[in-house]
Amino acid sequence: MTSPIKSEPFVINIGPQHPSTHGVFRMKVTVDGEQVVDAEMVIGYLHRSMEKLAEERTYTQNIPFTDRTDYLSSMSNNLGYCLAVEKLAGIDVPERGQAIRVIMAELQRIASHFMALGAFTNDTGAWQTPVMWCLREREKVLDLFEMTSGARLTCNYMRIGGVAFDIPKDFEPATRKLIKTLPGFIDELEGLLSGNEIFLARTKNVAVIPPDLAVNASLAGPMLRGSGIAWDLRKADPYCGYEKYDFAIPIGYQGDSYDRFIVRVEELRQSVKIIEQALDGLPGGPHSTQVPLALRPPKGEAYARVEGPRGELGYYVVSDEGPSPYRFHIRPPSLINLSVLKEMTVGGSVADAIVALGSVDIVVGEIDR
Amino acid sequence: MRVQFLATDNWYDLRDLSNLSSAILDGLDKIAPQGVVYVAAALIGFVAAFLIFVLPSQLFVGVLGERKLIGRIQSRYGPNRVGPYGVLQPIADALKLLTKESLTPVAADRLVMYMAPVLFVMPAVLMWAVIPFGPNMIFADIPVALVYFLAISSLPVLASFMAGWSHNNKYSLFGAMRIVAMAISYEIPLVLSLLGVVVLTETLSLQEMVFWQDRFDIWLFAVQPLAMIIYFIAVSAELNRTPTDIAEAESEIVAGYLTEYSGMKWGLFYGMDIGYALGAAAFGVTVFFGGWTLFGLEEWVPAWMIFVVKVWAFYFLFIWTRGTLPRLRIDQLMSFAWKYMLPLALFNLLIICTERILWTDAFDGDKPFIYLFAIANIIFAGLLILGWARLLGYRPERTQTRPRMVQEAGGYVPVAPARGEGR
Amino acid sequence: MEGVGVTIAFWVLAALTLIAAGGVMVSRNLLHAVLFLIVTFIGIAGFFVLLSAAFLAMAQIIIYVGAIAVLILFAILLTPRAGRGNSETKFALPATLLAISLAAVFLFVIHDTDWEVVQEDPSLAANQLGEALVGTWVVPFEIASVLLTAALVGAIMLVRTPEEEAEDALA
Amino acid sequence: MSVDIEHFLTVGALLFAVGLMVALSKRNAIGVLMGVELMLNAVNLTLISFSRFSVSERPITGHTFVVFVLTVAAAEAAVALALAVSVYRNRDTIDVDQINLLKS
Repeated sequence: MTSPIKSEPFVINIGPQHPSTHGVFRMKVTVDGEQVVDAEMVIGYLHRSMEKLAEERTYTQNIPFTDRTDYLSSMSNNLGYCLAVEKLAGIDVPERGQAIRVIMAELQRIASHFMALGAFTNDTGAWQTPVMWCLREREKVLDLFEMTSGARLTCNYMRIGGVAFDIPKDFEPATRKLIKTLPGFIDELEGLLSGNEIFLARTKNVAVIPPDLAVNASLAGPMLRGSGIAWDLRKADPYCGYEKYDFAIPIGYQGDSYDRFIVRVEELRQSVKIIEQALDGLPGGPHSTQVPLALRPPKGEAYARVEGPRGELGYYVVSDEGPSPYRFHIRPPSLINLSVLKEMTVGGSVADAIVALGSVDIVVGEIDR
Repeated sequence: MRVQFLATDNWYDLRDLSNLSSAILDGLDKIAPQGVVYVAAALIGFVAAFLIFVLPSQLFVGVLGERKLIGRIQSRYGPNRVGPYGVLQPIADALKLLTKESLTPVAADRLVMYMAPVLFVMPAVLMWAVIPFGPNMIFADIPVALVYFLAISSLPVLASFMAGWSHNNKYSLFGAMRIVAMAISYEIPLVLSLLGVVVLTETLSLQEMVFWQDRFDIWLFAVQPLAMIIYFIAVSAELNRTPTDIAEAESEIVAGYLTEYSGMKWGLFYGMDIGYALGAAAFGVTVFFGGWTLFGLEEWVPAWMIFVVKVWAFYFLFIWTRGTLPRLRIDQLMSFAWKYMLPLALFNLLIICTERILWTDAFDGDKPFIYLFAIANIIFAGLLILGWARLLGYRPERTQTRPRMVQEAGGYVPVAPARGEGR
Repeated sequence: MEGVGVTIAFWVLAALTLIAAGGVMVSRNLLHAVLFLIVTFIGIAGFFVLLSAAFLAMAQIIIYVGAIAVLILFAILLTPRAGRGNSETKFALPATLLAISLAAVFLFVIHDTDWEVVQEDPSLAANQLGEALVGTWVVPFEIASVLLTAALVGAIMLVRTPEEEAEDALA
Repeated sequence: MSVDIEHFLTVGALLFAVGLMVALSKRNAIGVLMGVELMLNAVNLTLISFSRFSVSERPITGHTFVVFVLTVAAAEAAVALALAVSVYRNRDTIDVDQINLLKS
């Protein structure tokens, strides 16, 4: 005859100012004791209205915007935008330019995944040790970017029709040295974490996304592959000559945080393989075609998509024959991956909600644009 | 058998500081009025124990050593800006905390919030009364030293709860609830594991335990490895250090029960956390690692030096786990304490009692059989830990740690049924 | 029990305990009442040390301060809407009168009879207590453990939620 | 300057009186429980003072009784608080005056 437990659920603000929300992202969690009853996502703290600003600038001036939306993978964003404009204006990119673009995109994936793995282990409580190791390796990749494009984070390296400048002489030996040491470190990182009982206990069966939910919520990237769906744009819709390289797609078993972790670790190894093959077969010739500064593509629209570190990164550009795009839209993989946050966190504890958020690997700059 | 070999009466023999103190006290006794000697003895004891050993090791091992070692674990240098190799960093920290303003939220319960750090510091100092630093260098050799230590170590839990409760802030309420629930459930395995030690050494006084280990030339962690492991895990849960630092889990509930504290109030909590860790390390060394004895070396090297180095070595275990392990969830910690640690502690007690009876009746207490029991216990410990884990359905070989590789992009790839489902 | 130290200690502890007990009665906030209760428990533990029952003093701190006080704090946390005031019912006055008259009777009895007292300290050690518990008092000792288990099961049964009951009915 | 049994028994009696007052006059069920705990502690104190001062060949019995009182107090506190929580769940209050279902 005892009535149902009437303990008071109260709302906790895992708010914009919180050590593990990967940026200014707020999650209003209604909690009953230790269990999460309801989770509501509040975004927009980093909205800079990039898509509106892009309509006043010429096509080439928009490239720096793409660096600053997802500040952890600026090369992939540049690539996406340039592909969209090239499809719109019908410009084709020389062989060498495409190969350099592939190398840069894969290097960017390695750097971004290191950041993601480190931040995720921070959320499970391995305080700072794996993230420091990952960032140490990420620094080596950023040095390569600085060597070629002059900037570490927002590289602004790609241009419409190819890349801004050719790769310097000592880029190749530095990259080969990096490729030799990386697999050793990746095995060490995997040995430290994926066999660790406490890490397993904290991430196995946490925030499980069944395959049908993953497909219906149009997730992408490691989130989708974690649930066991073998979908990778580099294989499904190859661009920049990805069909020439042979690499495999890692997929998880049941779509929990642990699967997403091991998928990202395996993707690091595959990226190293791609870079190696791209470096070996690096063709000669020009690194980009000449494109008039005030490019006026014909009337029409184009959508190009790239397999970014967080998933399908799409650029939709509409032109009305003016110097600047009529409409400029970015498909943000982080925001769409985050749409399943409610299904992931409800039912678990507060600690699981943080781990779930970490496993999605969001970048708030991309969510709010 | 009181160890008298060190009580030479020339005061400069620093191997045992009690020569020096007894010389001073006898001199004082002749000239000073009747009660003064007690006060002087207490002061000398405090200066010797606290200022020479506890405060410096708290500052330099706890603050500086820990941050430098954790830095090394994370392939970076620890603090090296303040003073040569960062040696003055603890002093800089203390000054910073002293000068920082300690805020009090408007809706906070002012009295309780002010009392909590005081109540948190008091047991940290009281804890050092029963720890033997040398043969005669013990502040208060009371016959119930072990139970005294357990009583004192249950007080800071209340102080943390008061701190968490008085902030009137959601995160700190979470921290307070978590720390109380966990500390209570980890106190029972702690008491039971120490009970095994008491059964074997027939005494509650720590000094007697050190003499017992000296007499039988074996350290108690060899005779009771299971009790040692349970003690270490339970104590690291009491002090809420990783992997059980859920009370102030930075990534989940910001700083747990310390969220609203700033300035020296937070400094007291931070300093005394290290004090308790050192206290638990000192207690663990005295009970399990032979206190100040090192198989005869203590006749040449001063006993308290051996003890200090051992405490720092034990403290390194805390630093090591803090640097490498992630954090467990509160419900996993609870089930681990009740379903895993408690039964193992009871088994350990059962084994030790049978060995005790066997030892006194069948072998009438002579030395070599202790080594026999030690080997048997180590084997038992291994079997018990693995066997009990498998009993609770822990099948490590079932978890796939590598993803499946697919060459072509396509739809959902169903999971091949694994060979018999794990837990 | 002569000696300056013992006397000072006694009067300090007596003042501490009785003031804290008064605090439990008077304080307006239920949580402050619990904190005063904890100070009373520590005062009582101090008395035990004075009466050379050191083991029981430590047991008192572990059980009362470490467990029962925390139990009470948890009960307060689990009943948030039940008000944190420490107010009295309408029986406050009769209760006080009853308490005062009872105390008067006790005090008269204490100070009237001349107790047959032994002065020197019987110095009871923990192992004597252990032998007594499992020696002459072994039956009540076992019954106490049965009582504790019964209380444990009873407490759990009382606070089980309907979902847990339904869940167990299925299992 | 000596302390003998009357002093300890006086403190015990006063503590018992305060405990009784708290137990009888508090509105909140947890307040009543606190009063009961105070009374049990007063009894403990009296037992130990008799065990220390009394003339008997086995003074340890005082201690054993205190151990039993401790276990009973712990068990009683657990059950009383469980009762308070379950009453709270049904009546949303643990105010002793309002829990009067049996009254006519």
